[in-house]
Amino acid sequence: MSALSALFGRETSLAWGRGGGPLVSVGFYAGVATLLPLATGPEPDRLAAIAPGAAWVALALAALLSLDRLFERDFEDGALDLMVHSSLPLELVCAIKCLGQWVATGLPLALAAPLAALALGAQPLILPLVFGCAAVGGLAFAFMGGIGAALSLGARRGGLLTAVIVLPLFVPPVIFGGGALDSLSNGLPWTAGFALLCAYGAAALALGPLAMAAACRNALS
Amino acid sequence: MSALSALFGRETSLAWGRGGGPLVSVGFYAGVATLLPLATGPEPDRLAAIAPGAAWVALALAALLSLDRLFERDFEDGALDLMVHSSLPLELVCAIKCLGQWVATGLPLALAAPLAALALGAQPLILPLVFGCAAVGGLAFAFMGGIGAALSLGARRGGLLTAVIVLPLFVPPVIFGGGALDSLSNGLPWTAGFALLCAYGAAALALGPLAMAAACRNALS
Amino acid sequence: MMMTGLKLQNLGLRRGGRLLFSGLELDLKAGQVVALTGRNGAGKTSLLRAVAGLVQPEAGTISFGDLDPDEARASSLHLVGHQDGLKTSRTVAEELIFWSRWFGADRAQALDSAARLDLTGLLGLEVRRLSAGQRKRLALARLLAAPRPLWLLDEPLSPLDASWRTRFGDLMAEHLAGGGLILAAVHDPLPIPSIGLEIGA
Amino acid sequence: MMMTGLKLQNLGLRRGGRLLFSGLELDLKAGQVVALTGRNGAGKTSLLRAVAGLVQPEAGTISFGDLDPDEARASSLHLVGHQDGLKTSRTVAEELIFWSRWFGADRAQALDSAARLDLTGLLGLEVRRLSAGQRKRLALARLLAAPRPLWLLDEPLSPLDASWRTRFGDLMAEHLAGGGLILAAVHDPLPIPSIGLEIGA
Amino acid sequence: MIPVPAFLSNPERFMAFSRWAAPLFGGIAVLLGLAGLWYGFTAPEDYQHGDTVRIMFIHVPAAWMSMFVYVCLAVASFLSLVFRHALADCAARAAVPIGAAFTGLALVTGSLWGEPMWGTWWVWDARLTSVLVLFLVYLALLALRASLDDELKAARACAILALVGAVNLPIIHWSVNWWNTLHQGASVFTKSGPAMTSDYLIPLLLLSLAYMAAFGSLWLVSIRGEVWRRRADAAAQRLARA
Ligand code: HEM
Ligand SMILES: Nc1ncnc2c1ncn2[C@@H]1O[C@H](COP(=O)(O)OP(=O)(O)OP(=O)(O)O)[C@@H](O)[C@H]1O
Ligand SMILES: Nc1ncnc2c1ncn2[C@@H]1O[C@H](COP(=O)(O)OP(=O)(O)OP(=O)(O)O)[C@@H](O)[C@H]1O
Ligand SMILES: [Mg+2]
Ligand SMILES: [Mg+2]
Repeated sequence: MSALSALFGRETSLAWGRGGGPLVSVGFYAGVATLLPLATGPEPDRLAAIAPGAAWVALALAALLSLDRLFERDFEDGALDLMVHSSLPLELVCAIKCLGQWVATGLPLALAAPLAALALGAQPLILPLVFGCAAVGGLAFAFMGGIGAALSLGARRGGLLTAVIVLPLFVPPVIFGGGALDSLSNGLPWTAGFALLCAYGAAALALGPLAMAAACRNALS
Repeated sequence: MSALSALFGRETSLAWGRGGGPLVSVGFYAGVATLLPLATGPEPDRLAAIAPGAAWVALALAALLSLDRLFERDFEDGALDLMVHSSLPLELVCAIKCLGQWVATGLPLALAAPLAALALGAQPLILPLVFGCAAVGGLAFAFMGGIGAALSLGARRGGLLTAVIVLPLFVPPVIFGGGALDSLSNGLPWTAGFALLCAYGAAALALGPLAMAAACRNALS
Repeated sequence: MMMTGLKLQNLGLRRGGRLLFSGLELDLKAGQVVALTGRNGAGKTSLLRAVAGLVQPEAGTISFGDLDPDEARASSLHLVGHQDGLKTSRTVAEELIFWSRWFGADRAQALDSAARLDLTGLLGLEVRRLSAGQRKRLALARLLAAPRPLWLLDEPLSPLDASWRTRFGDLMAEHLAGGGLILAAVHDPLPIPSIGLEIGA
Repeated sequence: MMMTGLKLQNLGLRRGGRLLFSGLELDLKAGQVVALTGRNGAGKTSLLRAVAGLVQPEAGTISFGDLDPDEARASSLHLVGHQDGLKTSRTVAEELIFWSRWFGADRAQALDSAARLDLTGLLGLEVRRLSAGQRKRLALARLLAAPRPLWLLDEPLSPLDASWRTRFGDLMAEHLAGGGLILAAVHDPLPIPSIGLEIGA
Repeated sequence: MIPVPAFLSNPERFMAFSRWAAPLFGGIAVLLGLAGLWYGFTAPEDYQHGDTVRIMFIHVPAAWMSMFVYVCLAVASFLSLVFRHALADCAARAAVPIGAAFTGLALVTGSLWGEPMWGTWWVWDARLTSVLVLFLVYLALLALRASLDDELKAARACAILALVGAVNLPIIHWSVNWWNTLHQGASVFTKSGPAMTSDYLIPLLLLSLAYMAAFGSLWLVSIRGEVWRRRADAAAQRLARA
């Protein structure tokens, strides 16, 4: 128990160091929300249409930005070697790492997402759903992204390799969440999409740690 | 001379490892081009309108993804300490690092950008300009991004901190390039925007190395 | 929690297609220390990692007295390797307390081990600011914070100064007196009487 | 390219508010080697980094014979520190050739230095696969590949085995015979006759 | 060396100067501000803007100040970077939150004015966006300062970023000429003189001066605070060592 909470504390503080924290996430969204209209042109209705989707894609990319180094540092400096010598299974270690990452990065980003959507002109009605999707989606991103990060351990090409491994895994939550948001803005029933998103999140929570632990063991040996 | 070309070779190969290379960039764009319509809804004219802009934002974010570790590894493992012991000024070292980064990451992404824009439904007419903007813009991103990466050396929060520092610096090229693309698609004169983009790129090339070298010296001392 | 012995039988290790050694035999009993020697690249580090379960041996068996190997590795051994697993951006206190809790000790034990390795004055410093010897002491402090019978040490003395080599020798002797076992890879003789084992000669 | 001496006058160093030492005097002439000793945390590494220009001294001057300090640092010294600047994901050959060219040597000189440090058989291996001693030899190979008069060595011998310690001693002696200067931080005596300098005693 | 007034480089003299200058500037700010507000509220309604024209008296000076403070910040950063003046770093550090506040005020009042004038709180045009970027640069400076532990390093890193961020200033200023924007072009500092009746010009100028004086006073006060904080830190370190 104590080991678990120590690990969780360490991971959140490292993840915070890897770029979490409320100020930084708000800044990140502000940057993205600024770039997007500038790049696509400022027509308000066009913007409003893509706003939730854009906030959503930005979330996925922010998850990628911070995931990259989830395991790599611990692998390079030998911490992963030492973590094996404990009665906690490696699966649990991986899960806690992802959770810490999500608490320090995903959650603040999810809290900032409705603001970004609002700034881009989304209807206020959908903001709670934007938060819900961002929170659940962020969790799925963290666990799915962790798989990519673990797989690219020790590979000559980390970085965007993680991105390439992970982006396909990010597609389903984006479809489900984007669909739910789109339905809600058009007054259609949205619960199905959101339920699918939650189901995907649950699957990520269940399967991610197994895959991550297997990948880590493989890299260590 | 030999030292310079050795450095350039090392940097491109490391940057390739940090996530460059043609395959990876195409994969990245493919991911973005898939995610975006999924997130924003598939109406073709809406998509076509935002396509160039979206490709453009994806480029900026991809630059961010790979920048993060431009200096950090060399700082942590002591390579930066050793690089100081050479008659090449640190400014040149920084410039070469950014250049290597751009050749391995920015250039392949620029080559893939027209494809992504086409896939999202942009008019074929603008594709050469998409490439031009992506190439020049990528160079500006690499040099401006390098500043952020060098400034956050030794900071307790890397990762998204770099993003927060760098995104404001990415805004002007996005405005210029996005404006040029928008004008061209609407049959308006586009040269002014492109010229401003090139000017910004040139300024980044000139000022970036000074700022990066100053930031590195500061972190080393 | 007690471990009665470590036994290697007919052990062979292969790294990247090259056979490092084979037919290695070792029978280490509680209270004994083995000084593992061999030229650079002989396979000392690889052997320690095999005992720690991080490398699969090519042949032979590794047994930990009457303990089940998985269990022994989970709760009865410490590995201090070339790489120390410390994060340079965190403080000495943060890292020491984290690792102590990870290995099942509490905060008080962590601070106590810091005091025994004279790290108390450095607790607030970032790990990257430590000198090489101070950093090694931090890595070794984990051994004392969460007591476990088997210590696997990879060149534990190298960055320590003369006075700390003796003091760490005393700490090893104390550990052995309490029924511990030590397998240490070294290039210089240990400051306490030990059994020699040379590999790849 | 010749350096006639290294002179430290009244040198004082401060790290994070703590004065490590002050009033340090050293006059090192071509052909001499100084073994820098001191307990852990005394400031040996910091002194080497100050000579290398990476740390600003609090007081005193550092002069390199008749060379301009900036120029001396750019072209006449080598630093081999605790951190070796090697990228674990690249091969031995890639790293050695890169650093040799960086310091002004060519490919042939790099391969020649690899042969002298017995690394030829390891050229294709990734750096992360090397044993500690092999990796240290790779770090030291740069000294031979691109000859420069002043060597700043931070515990150069620690992970080397007995036979390599002697062999590296011979290489140092050869360097000195050619008019080189060596300032080495050590905890064990060097295998060649040297001038002792203890700091922070 | 460029002529830095002695009181800027010498902390003792700076403290002596600011002790009376800060309250003086504060007093001037209050007087001018009250006068400007009085003129502003008695000025006739605009035929085109109606009553909302009065937002101008708050908005325009705030927008000017957001840029002016950045110029001060850049100069202070330059001095701290090149000449290693500790005081210049105090000044740079103190300017950031004030500049961020002025920029925030310009953004908020601008968008309050935009709602009646353009029918929307916010458009992504070049002027508005570049001001937002300015705001982000201020935030980035705060974030960078907060995440570097070593004070000297933090100072230099922030100075570098502040100088790099200065590329944004010309973009803000000329954005209205470079792109067709909703935001109107220069109407005060034009070659043909102010294109504005004196009814509006007088309160605008009074309030601008008041903002300027307020900035001077706030800046001096927070530089003083920063100097005191450093002295206290140094004293605490000495105590800890003793
Ligand atoms: C959030 C929205 C706005 C922002 C960020 C903003 C920003 C600025 C800035 C930065 C300036 C100074 C330009 C310079 O000196 O180069 C300025 C001036 C000015 N603004 Fe705004 N503005 C906003 C909204 C508005 C609105 C809605 C109006 C009225 C229709 C307005 C009217 C003016 C006027 C009259 C000036 C003075 C022009 C001059 O003489 O230079 N602004 N604004
Ligand atoms: N993939 C690989 N291919 C070839 N050789 C490998 C590979 N991985 C490891 N080796 C070799 O295996 C050996 C591992 O040695 P190890 O690190 O165990 O040595 P050591 O006895 O600890 O040496 P040192 O005293 O230098 O620390 C080295 O010679 C290394 O070159
Ligand atoms: N920011 C800081 N605050 C306080 N102390 C610091 C700071 N940075 C470095 N130090 C101290 O400065 C000293 C640096 O020592 P240095 O690394 O030069 O020692 P060394 O003689 O090389 O020791 P070793 O033999 O262990 O390698 C250490 O005691 C370290 O704790
Ligand atoms: Mg070894
Ligand atoms: Mg040292």
